Amino acid sequence: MAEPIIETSHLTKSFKGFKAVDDISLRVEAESIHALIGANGAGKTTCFNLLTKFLRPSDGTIHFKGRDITSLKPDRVARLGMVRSFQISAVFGQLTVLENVKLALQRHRGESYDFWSSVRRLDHLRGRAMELLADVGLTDAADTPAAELPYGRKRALELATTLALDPEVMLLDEPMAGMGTEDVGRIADLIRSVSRGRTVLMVEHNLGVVAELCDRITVLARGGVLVEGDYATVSRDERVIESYIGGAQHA
Amino acid sequence: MRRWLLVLSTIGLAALLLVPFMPSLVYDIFVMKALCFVLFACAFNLLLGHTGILSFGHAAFFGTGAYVTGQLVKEYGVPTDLGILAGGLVAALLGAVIGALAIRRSGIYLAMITLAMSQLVYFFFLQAPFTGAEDGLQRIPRGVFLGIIDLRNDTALYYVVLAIIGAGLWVIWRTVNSPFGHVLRAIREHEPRAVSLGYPVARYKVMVFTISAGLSGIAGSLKAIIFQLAALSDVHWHTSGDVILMTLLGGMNTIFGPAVGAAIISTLGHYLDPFGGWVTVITGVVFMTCILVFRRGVLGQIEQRFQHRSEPSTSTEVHAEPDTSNSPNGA
Amino acid sequence: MLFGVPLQALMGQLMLGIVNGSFYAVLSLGLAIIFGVLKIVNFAHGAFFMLGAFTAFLLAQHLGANYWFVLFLAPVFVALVGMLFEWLFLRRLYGLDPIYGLLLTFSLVLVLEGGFRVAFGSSGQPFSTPDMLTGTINLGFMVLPLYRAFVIVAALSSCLVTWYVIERTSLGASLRAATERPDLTQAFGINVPRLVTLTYGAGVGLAAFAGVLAAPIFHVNPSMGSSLVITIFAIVVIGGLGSIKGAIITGLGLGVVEGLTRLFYSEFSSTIVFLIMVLVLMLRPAGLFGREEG
Amino acid sequence: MPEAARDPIDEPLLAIQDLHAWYGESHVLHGIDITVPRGSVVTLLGRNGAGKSTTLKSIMGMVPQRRGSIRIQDTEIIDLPPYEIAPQGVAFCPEDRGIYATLDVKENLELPPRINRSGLSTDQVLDLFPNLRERLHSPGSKLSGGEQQMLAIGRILRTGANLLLLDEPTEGLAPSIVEQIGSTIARLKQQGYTILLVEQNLKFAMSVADYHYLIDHGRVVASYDRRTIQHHANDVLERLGV
Amino acid sequence: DDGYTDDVVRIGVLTDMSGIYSDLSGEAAVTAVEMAVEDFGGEVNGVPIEVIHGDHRNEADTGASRAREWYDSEGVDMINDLSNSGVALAVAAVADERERHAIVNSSSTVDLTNEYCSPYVTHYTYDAHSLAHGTGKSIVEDGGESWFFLTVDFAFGIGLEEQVSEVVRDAGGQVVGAARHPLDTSDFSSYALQAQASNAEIIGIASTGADAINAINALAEFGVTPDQQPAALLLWYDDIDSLGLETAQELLLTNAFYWDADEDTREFSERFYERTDRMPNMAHAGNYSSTMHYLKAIEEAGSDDSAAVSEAMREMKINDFFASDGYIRPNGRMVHDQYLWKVKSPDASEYDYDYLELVTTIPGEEAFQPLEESTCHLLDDE
Ligand SMILES: Nc1ncnc2c1ncn2[C@@H]1O[C@H](COP(=O)(O)OP(=O)(O)OP(=O)(O)O)[C@@H](O)[C@H]1O
Ligand SMILES: Nc1ncnc2c1ncn2[C@@H]1O[C@H](COP(=O)(O)OP(=O)(O)OP(=O)(O)O)[C@@H](O)[C@H]1O
Ligand SMILES: [Mg+2]
Ligand SMILES: [Mg+2]
Repeated sequence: MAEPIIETSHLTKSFKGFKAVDDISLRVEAESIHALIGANGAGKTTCFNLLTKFLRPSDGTIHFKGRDITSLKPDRVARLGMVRSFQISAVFGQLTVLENVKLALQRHRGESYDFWSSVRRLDHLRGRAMELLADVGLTDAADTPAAELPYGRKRALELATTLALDPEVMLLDEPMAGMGTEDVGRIADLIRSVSRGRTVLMVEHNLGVVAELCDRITVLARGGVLVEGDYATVSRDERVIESYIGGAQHA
Repeated sequence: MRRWLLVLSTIGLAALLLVPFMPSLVYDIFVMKALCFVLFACAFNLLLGHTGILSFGHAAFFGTGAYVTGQLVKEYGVPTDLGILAGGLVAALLGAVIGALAIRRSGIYLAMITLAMSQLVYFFFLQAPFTGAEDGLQRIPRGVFLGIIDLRNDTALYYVVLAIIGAGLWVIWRTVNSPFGHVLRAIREHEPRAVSLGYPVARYKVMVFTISAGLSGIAGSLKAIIFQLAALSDVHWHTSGDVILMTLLGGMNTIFGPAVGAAIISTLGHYLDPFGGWVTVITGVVFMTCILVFRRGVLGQIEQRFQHRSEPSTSTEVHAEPDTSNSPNGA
Repeated sequence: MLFGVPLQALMGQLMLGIVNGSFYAVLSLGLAIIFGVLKIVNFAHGAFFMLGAFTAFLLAQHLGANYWFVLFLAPVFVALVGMLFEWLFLRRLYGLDPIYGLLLTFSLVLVLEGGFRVAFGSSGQPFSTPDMLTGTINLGFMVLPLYRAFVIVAALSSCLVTWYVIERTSLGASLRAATERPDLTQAFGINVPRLVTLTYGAGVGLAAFAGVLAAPIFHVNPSMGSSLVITIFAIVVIGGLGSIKGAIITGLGLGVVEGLTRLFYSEFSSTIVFLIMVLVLMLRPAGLFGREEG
Repeated sequence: MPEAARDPIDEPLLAIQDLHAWYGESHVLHGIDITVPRGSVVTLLGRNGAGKSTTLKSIMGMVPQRRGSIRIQDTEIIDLPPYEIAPQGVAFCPEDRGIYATLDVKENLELPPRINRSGLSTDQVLDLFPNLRERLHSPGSKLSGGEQQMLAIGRILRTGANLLLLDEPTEGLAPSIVEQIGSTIARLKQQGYTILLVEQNLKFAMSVADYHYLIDHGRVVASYDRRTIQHHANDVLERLGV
Repeated sequence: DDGYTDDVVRIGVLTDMSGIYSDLSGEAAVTAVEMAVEDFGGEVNGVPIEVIHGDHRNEADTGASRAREWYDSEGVDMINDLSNSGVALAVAAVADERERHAIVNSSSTVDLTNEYCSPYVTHYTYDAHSLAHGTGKSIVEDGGESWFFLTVDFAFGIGLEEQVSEVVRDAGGQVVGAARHPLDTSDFSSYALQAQASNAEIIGIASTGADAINAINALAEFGVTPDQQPAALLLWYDDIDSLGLETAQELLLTNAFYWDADEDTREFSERFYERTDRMPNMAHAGNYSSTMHYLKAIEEAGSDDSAAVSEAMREMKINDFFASDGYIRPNGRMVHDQYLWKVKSPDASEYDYDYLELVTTIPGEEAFQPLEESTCHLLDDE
């Protein structure tokens, strides 16, 4: 088995005494697809916020590639190669779809502080950007302002933007939320194909998708880890059935 | 749309170039003053419109530019060109300092920090011995530009001012349409997403604060040279409020909308004299109407007309968290 | 002696600080409840303060109304004006960036102040202290005019009443509920838009009340409230946006601090509030009594 | 107790036709048709994000944009301002319970205005949920999840509404409390209340409801009564994504 | 007629039409100038006279810009009023550069006749020196020995405080302290207490408008007044209205004009009242008188040429209801008598606007800065 690329120990986050994340020790193995599931409010998003440093943990540590990142800034974590998406779609609405992707691509080049040079300087990024858009099926929308995309396609754009950074770890918060059935299939395929050589940690409510895609599943409940294992293990666990799936499964 | 804008701006530019030859139509000093505010408002909008930061203390930079240039040129005999440059630089430096403090907060808190800092700057200029308090720093010599152009000649001054303002606007246009400017837009559209893409947002904000303050300072410096005086009203918070109004009136989602707003407000002030004491009331009513009716600003509204002849409006308005108490019921 | 100032003088200045702070408390309380519910910086707060003083002046001068009657009627009248303004204009801006609300109320300042200047001139009007409240009381360390003592009592009672209504009555509970979650509160059948209108009315009514209180001691003139609003808003921010208690306590506290500054570095006395605000926001981002979010 | 309890069971108290709803540009409900007979308990089933909560929120006027028809006792309410919907006799208990953090328990309880005199008194509510009596003056934010849920349900019993919309009242609660809430619902039904319930827990839903609507992608994809759901339990589970 | 630009004599009244000084000058200032033109006959040497007006909004740049535009493209020959010293200085600079006339009637800065003097700028009604040497000097001479100042923290207030302090010291009095308050302070109670604690006999109030009124009110309210006497260094006739006689009684003020002083002032004031519904203050009277004098100078010079008019203005004496044997010095200072007034008690006031009684007349030569002290460069050649 591979080394853990993300490892947390006793990770805790409390909001005014309320523990949204409570003593979570999580190991995510490199080059795996790992799912976080759990009821609403279980602490999944909070967990993401902690890993990517958008929130400061109340307690516990986070290691990424063996390095302690507990006290880093969020943009630094992103530059180290751990990039997240958001539960509510996060695109740059007034930029075109293509510009959204180019914005991610340009970060790798040292030009982002140049306020004196023309954007045309970034034209060479177009090729790569169009490839990424093709991957998520957005080629035809390249010149549309992102705000005008339907919700599902925004999610796809967000994925393309994340991929543009070529991250080692992608944290996807409900990447298929708000998508139609057809899109769900395509995005699942995409996630599978891009996960080669990368690690994916995702939150997903749709257990069908989780069963199909994920190597490993962690079930959260009320801020803590309820069960962890592969789909077969998790789906048979009494507590999971009780609290998440609902007790009627075997009725 | 593009073509229309091009035609309009060509006409506008031609008109600006001809101003000194039409003294009976428009008065060049008035146009120069309006131009200073044009640059000031566009520089301010780098923050508000293009990065999504509301500064309520921009008069501090405008006034600092004016006082620094005035004092250097008047008391230390610094050449006018260097004086203007110095005004811009000192304002930029101040912008970097205030920006670095202010951007640690956001929204209304940020606005309040900038307001507070600008009040401290106001206090400094009120107390400083060289500013002449409410009498102002008077009789600043206009001097000679680049060693050859005698600025005491209004027409020469006009073209120098026009050139500098033009250059300033070009810098703004360039900044907005640069890789840097794209990152700013990203920050405005969705700051957490920009962070999650690995951009050190704070550094960008301080940089844009500095650029904006520097250009505002140059606008102030020019005003000091044109009128040969720097006054407390340049650093007063009313001026910070005015520049916000200009920007919103012209359209904060456009590059040159604030210029239109600045022109409108300057003109309004200039031509309402016949109404005597009623000017304040009339100005208030005009503002209210604009805010209620042209919420995108004049230029924003025009652009929208051209862009979406058939489609319904997309969300170019800035929306805060919706207050559902008054949201439309759909249907 | 303390810093070269006799203790007695210091006590006197503290007392005056409290008087001055009482005005701040009433004004910032009004501004704070408006901000809490409407999320709008009511830039016209100073103008409504002026309107209160002027209404009192007109009622007393031209209709010969009794002071106590005026103290009640002027704020009610101003509250109605405010509600009309909210109902006609301000509500069109809900859900937009708060800057539009700020600018709309700023425009209202121009209309009100300009209008009053045209109608009544820029120099002020005398407003005499009610007979019952002339005279002084000797506090030992100072002689306090009776009217100033009355200001403290009246201002603090109005703060207390407001605080009581908001924190202890069912109306206040609805208001707090509407502040916290307007959508859900409406779903319970509470008319939130009307509550918002009432809140605006109450907020500006408080400003007007302060104006009436101020009329006999400050000079009644159209610009009497013009630079007040930024100071008052700074107080609200220092106290913590959304905190009623914060607005009242900070208002009082700032009155005292300003008073002491007048003693030690008088020129700085109108600027010190901003220095304090910068310091507070750097150390406690949500203000002294504010709830920190996130 | 509501007079309406005596009326024939098949007369619809709530009728929704072709309901569409949007959040911004996201089209969430695509033509929902639901009928809730007077005196019955009806559940909405469906997996996460199917649009169940949105349906309830649309009834209450809490969704920014919607279209279609929603009738309560033959009154069209879709165009009413949100605060005039509750007085038609509806009360809503949201998914997140909607307890106000700045209000204490008593204030939370007494916040919703009474529609008529038939509601429970504060005392009766506290008798129903004795835990709350002890915490009467604690702020809403300090309650445990279970207590919050009790408060959220208790709160709407005071108003005298006879149509209750409950969004996942058992969500995140310990089994014992789930049972307690189940029996409360049963008792309310007996007393003549009409209940529209959103539920993910199928077992629980089957135990309390007369009718079930299965929602997927903002549409009603199936409906069952007490009997038919027994036969289709596995279908339903599949649809729920299990 | 070659002697007149545009064949018209155009006078611009540049004033505060909409701001805090709009009562002190404002629209009534325009009326005063118009009255002068009408009284003059509407034309001078057959050339029509025209009056226009503008609002400087108390912004020096707005004032300067308007002045330049008037001189450059609207053929304005003289600008009158100029309330607010920042505006006055800025416009004076423009006037000097453009070689056109400016007459300052309602601002006090002595810089106008010193560092920034010009042959084309006349400082007409009063200045900080006359205020200081009017009120200040008379009071010290009357035995008011120790002074405490409540000074607005602005160049105007500090300048006035310094001038009066000098007068006080020269006359053997002493200044025991000063408190400098920010502009637009509404609560003066703290300063009242400081003034009280100083035990000074005289409380010098070096501010104007709302600040001065609030200060006087606070002194009265805190019982400072009967024991210690306030001396308002720049109090306007209008301010008495705002204070009410009850509070204002016994106050001393130096004003160059009072409507009810004699037959001539009454005659003018009643005509003025009919048109404006208010009594004129010294600035309005100065507006009228200075316009008249300017027109007479044109008549005398036979042209509106600035230099010629300037010369005539400085040669001719001014004798009207406003001044007797007034004259303009080379540095632009109009020298005329100033008057120290005392506010009547409510009982002593017999009819509307009956507010003041004369205490002394301060001869112009004493009131204004001695010419040899002026740093005006125009004096160097002589
Ligand atoms: N900033 C915050 N302040 C207070 N409480 C918070 C905050 N953020 C999250 N919470 C609370 O923490 C808990 C966990 O929230 P989180 O967003 O992590 O849930 P989740 O598992 O992602 O749920 P969902 O499936 O609904 O997205 C919730 O009860 C939530 O209300
Ligand atoms: N405020 C909102 N803004 C945007 N989209 C929303 C909002 N609320 C819900 N949605 C979206 O609407 C869809 C339906 O949501 P809804 O809450 O009705 O689902 P649900 O069936 O109640 O699911 P759950 O079982 O998770 O409560 C989801 O895709 C969700 O992402
Ligand atoms: Mg989540
Ligand atoms: Mg739901």
